Amino acid sequence: MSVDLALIIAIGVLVACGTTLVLERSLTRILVGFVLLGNGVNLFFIVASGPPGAAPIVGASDERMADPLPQAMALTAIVITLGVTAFGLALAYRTWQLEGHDDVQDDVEDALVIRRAERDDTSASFDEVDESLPEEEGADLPAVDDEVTRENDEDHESPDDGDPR
Amino acid sequence: MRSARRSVVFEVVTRLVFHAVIIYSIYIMLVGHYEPGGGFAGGLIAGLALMVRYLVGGRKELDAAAPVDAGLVLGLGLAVAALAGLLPTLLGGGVLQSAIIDIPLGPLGELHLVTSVFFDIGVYLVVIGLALDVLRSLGGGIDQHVADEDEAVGV
Amino acid sequence: MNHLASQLVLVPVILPLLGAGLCLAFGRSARAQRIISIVTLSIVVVAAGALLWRADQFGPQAVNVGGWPAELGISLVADRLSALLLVVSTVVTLSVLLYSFGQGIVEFGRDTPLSVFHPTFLVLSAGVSAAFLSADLFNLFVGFEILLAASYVLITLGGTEARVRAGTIYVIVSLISSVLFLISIAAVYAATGTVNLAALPERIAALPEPLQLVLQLMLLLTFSIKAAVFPLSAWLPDSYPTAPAPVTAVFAGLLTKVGIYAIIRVQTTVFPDQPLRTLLLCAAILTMVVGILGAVAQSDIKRLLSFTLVSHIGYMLFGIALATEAGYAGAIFYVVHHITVQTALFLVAGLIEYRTGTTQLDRLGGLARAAPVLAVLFFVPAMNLAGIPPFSGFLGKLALIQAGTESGDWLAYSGVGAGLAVSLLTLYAVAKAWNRAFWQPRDEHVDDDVPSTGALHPGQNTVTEDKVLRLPRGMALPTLALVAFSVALTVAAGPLIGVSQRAADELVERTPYIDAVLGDVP
Amino acid sequence: MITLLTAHLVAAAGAPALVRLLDRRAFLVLALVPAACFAWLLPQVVAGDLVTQDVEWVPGLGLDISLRLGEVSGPFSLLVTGVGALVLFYCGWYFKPGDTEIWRFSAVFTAFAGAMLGLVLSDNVYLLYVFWELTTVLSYLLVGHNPERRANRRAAMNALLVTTLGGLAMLAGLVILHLTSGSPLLSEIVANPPEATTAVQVAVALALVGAVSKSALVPFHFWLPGAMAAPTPVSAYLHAAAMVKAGIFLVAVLAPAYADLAWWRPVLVTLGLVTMVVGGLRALRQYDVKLLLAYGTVSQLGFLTLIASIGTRSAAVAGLAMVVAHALFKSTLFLVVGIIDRSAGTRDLRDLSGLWRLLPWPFAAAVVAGASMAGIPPAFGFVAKEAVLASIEDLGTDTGAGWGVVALGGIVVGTILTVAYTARFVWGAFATKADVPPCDIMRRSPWFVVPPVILAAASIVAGFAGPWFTEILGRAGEAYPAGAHELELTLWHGVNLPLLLSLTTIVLGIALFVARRPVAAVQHALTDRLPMPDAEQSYYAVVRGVERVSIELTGRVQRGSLPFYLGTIIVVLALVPGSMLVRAFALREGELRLDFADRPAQVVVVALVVVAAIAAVRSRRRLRAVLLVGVTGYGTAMLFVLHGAPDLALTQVLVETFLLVTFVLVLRRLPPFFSERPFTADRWVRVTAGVVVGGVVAGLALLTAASRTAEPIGPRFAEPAVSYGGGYNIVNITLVDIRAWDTLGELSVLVVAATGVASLIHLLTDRAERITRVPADSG
Repeated sequence: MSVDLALIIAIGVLVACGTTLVLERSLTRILVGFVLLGNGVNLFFIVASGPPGAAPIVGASDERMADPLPQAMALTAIVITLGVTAFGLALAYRTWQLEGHDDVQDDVEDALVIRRAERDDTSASFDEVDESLPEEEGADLPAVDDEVTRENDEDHESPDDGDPR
Repeated sequence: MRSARRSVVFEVVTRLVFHAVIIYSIYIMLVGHYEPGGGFAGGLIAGLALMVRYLVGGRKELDAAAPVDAGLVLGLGLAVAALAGLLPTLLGGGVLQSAIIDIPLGPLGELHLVTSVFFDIGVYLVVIGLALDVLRSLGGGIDQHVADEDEAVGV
Repeated sequence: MNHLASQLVLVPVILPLLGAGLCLAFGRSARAQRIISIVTLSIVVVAAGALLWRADQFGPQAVNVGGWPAELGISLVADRLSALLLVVSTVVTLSVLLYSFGQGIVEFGRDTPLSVFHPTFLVLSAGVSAAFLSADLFNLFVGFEILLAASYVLITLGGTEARVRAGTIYVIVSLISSVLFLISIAAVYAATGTVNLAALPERIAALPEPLQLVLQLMLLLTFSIKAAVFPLSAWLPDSYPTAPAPVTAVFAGLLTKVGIYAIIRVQTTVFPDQPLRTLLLCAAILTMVVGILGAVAQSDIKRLLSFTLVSHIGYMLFGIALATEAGYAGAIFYVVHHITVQTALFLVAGLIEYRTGTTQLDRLGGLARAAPVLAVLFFVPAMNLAGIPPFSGFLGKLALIQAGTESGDWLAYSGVGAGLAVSLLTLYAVAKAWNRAFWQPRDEHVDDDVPSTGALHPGQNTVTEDKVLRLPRGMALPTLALVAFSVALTVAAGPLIGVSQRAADELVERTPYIDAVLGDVP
Repeated sequence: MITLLTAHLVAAAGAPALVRLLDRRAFLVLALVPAACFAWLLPQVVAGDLVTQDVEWVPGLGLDISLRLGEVSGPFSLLVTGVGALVLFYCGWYFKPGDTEIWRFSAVFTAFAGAMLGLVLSDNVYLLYVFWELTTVLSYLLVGHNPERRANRRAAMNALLVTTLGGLAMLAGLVILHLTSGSPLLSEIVANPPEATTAVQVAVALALVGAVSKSALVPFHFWLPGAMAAPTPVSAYLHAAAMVKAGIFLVAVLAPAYADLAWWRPVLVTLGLVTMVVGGLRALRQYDVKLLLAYGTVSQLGFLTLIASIGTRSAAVAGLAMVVAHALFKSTLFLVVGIIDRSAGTRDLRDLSGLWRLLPWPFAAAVVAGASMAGIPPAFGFVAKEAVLASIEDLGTDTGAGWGVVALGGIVVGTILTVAYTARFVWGAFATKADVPPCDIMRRSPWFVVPPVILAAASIVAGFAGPWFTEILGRAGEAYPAGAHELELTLWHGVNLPLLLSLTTIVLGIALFVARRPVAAVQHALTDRLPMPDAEQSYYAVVRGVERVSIELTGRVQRGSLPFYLGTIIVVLALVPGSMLVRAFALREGELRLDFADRPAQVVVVALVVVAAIAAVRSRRRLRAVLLVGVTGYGTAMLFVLHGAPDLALTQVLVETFLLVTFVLVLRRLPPFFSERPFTADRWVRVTAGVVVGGVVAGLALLTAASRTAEPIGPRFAEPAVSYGGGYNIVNITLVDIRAWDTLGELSVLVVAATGVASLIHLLTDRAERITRVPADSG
């Protein structure tokens, strides 16, 4: 079927502008972008409905009617967009209320991991290997290490068995 | 909205027009089966009417226009729509199945009733509920926050 | 009676919606809301069970909404796959609801408007069910929107700074994925003139091959964002952990699985030739590996669990990517297992948080001695998640490994290898958490220059010495029930794998589903 | 047999309650479970009955409960239950009364015993794996019994990771074996082994990785000494009868089918020998007598694996005999160490002195068990070792393999070390040392000593019961071709090579012990000069490497930034469907039929929309941006009208107005301008991304709309909308009837969104907080 180039251009521009705005930090801007995207998508549905025609009302006109299904779908999409945009605005307001601006912030926990990566560190829950390993004869072991050796035994009931000698 | 900025004339006019608009919105809802309109359009018109009332007169005016809880309207709307779907099932039809009933009204002709209109009523209610909720929150709620802050700063 | 039985398919969607409406209308009475929610979800669980039985016995159960013939109107179809997922998801939802009551005494009474939670939660449940039952792309979109809208509200419940921040990321990413979904649907309708899943295969096949691929890729992209497939997964671990425990639990259990379900459904029904096998396998392997390495890097239990969630999405995708009957069966079983165990783990994390005030590993310690019940509740599902036999996680892994080995090409073998390695790393990650939170004494000095998040929010999360000694029964019992349910999956694994395999049969065969959608159901 | 396993499970489940009731004496009750199993198994194993049992579990995966009491599993199951019963009995005195941790320990330990029994009885490969991993996890809990110590936690983690790693490799191998042979039953796989294709060889190799890691062979040996962080009864059981024997069991089971693979013997014999020597050398350097024994176990495991892998009839029998001997003497020795620890309060041999006089019965038991370990007659260890030497001597004639000499030489070296560390153990634990004051000891109940004495007595009795063992263990050899000699387990073979070798090792071993100071000096000097690759250090390096990789990778992909995540989506969109779209355009046949400017009104509206959209992007004022978006919305509505969609247009206008007001309601509180941040350098990146996405979507619209061939279903709505839906406005009929299900969903979205808005604004708790932060803002 033939395609209406004007509509295609409108779709392209609306989606492009919407995307550009959505990539911003300010939540209201993102929402503005989202509305633009929504308009672009609705036009896509119009393109999908084929060539223009009369309003799909039976008996209103003798011309060929436009395809009603994409219209119904677009209508549903419009209303859903309305609902979520309203919610998004509430979110923007709340962000402003909490932080004094409406910019979307970066995640703090991720920032911690990134800092660890920059410091060539391991995760916080990783135990670095320490010296509390079973020691072997032959090394000149000071008495302190001797105690470390005994760290390995299971006898937790008598913590004061440090130096029986 | 500070009271000083209210325009009394505008307020009176909106009050007068308000009811007409609401009736028109119901008409739009009911006419949906035949002409452009339906529950969404009707509900949105009613919602916009409420918006105008709020913009003109603030929270109090809104409460006067719709002295109901938004949650109740929303909940009822959803419940009506869901029941409109469920009832036909219990009556032996399919879910959300509609029936066409022609009720003879004697000399007035007959009422051509399509049961899906009940579903449309649910839609209408939900949209109004949404408008109310948005106005109460983003409108009245924020007004309240502003008032609180003024108070706090004033102290 | 038979008429009503045939309408069973509707119950999991319409009943919660009705319940949500009533909850809102009677928002003043917390008690009424509770009763409505419990009754509704309990009926739904029973209905889902009956549906599974019927779908397994008599084939896919279909209803044409409003009595409109198939291609014009909307059909709801529950085949074995849908019904199985319905059963698991509703059981999980019900448990989480009960858990939230238990927590409600503590948290919701103070922090969050209770009248929001119940209706939203019910709508979420309806949305999940609606997505599982849709036989139509646009209807699937609506199902997604229902559950997403509900999830937006739930994830920002209480409106604290952390939740708003995390919720914003979640909301915006989801909005974009919804836009992409709409674009895909418009494109599909533009090219084929229908959105009915059963009518699509034929019409798609008539299109030029590159265009088919474009459409398939668009849909896959959309679903992959929702299912958190690498590289589209990074939003998940940032957003889930901050929500209240029951919310995180139900999100982790269900939401990504709906994405997985959509991938399975669309791949098997609409695009039965698998030209994207290589791409999907690579994505699956990457998701597994990157996800689990993320988990290893974390120092907070909830975040750690969120990363394992991403990683294990890779397992499911692996089964799907293999595109064999065994692969689908493995993926289906894994979905069932994972919904249960991941939810259970998040509930346990909630218990830990309740007990100690934090889920930061470096602030926890000594819980094995201090709270032995909690230790058992954590250990069993944690080992299950790591695929330690005899738990269901092992069985799911085994099914996938067998499927991969049967496929027998090098990419499938790599997938098997990655799956095994990821299993080990999962074990490592949860064992680290166990070591820290349950074994290591709390006062053991930790020498660490990088501050924890706890330090970023002074005053928050401070651990008071054994603030509460007993776990509230209302929270512990539902958790216990869910853990028991996950163990029951092991015991009943024989029949369950059987159903999964029959479900996979049905998917590969395709005709039962398509006939059910298009057939003239009264 | 399933009853036996269930009994263990039930006992484990009931153990905590039992402990609450009886305190530590609960172990005596628990010991009855393995004891009863032993009693049930003994007659059947002696009679050589083949008992099998099958219960369906997950047939879809080939995982069923198939148990088989056969030639190899028989002796193993007796060891598991017999030693298990005695160790549990011993626990009844080992722990202190009122110990608050034993409720957990008792449950885990009983379950561990049950898992071990299940492992040796499993015939199904997956069931084997199930029990295999169960022992791993349970041993993790046992090793971490006292988790307050960092080293203990690490030991537990090492045991868990290393054995699970091996286990997973094994699982992969077992899956391949199952799928290639078509049967999940070990007995059938071994009876009809699948042809040794590459896949099968890889499978066998993978399975062996599992065995090697579980049995703590080089390079995985380091986890075992650490595992002695567990309470002594666990060590006794784990080192003697359970867990580590699992690997040897697996090797013994697979050997009949695969011992003739070209790499099997070289690899396993080498690993066994290296392990034997490394373990022996390390054992010689320990002060802690428990650690000494632990390294001794490593050494012995190398020995056992070696002999189990040989795969000749005589070696199989000798190997089993050695397993039995090892179980008896090693459990005795560990139990004795426990007694020493509990009586003297230390296990350091530099602190122990004169115990032989104070603890005569443990001393006697240790001497007997030590004799068995060192291969001194008449203990059973001697009998078994003679048999091993004889079977390896025969290796050349039985298989023609040239590995006999190497193995024999290695074993001799290993055995010399064994004799030396045995002597060190007995001397260290019991001798009166001149420079150490005699220990004070705490008297313990005589019952405490009973289990080791029974086990030591068994070592002696077994030494004289060679013929009987020959018969029972000999059945396992029947799977192999007969060798050069029929093997016989006996104390006296006459003077032959094995006897001479035995005598040599004993003499040299004692010499090594006597010269322990110079030997230690040499050892120390050598380890300093020759930097040996240290398996444990490599393992830690790997773990740390994983940590580092995970941090680096996560730091890269998990940026925590919303634009980054959206950017990722856009990149994927452009790369995957986008590139395919370009291809689709390139491969398109025929011409695109484009209508352009056929209706001037449309062109004007589109131009308006385009200008408004671009201006909205450029706007820095919030309100202006919103108004401009409103313009695009109204423009879109006009396009709807022009396209024949009045309903859509009506709704669009209303919604747009509604949204505008809503935006304004919120914007009145926000600053009038957007923050500066978006106008920095990466603005062009955003614009580029926008243009790319716009291009992809427009291209998609163009291509899909131009490619339609089938008739759309929408136009078919008209007739039924009137006849069945009862209305004329088809769009509305679609919304409330044909697709009312969608609309119902849409309603719930609205409802939820509305509640969400309310919940974010009308918060209950933050009022106070809000008020306090305002002055700071305004000031």
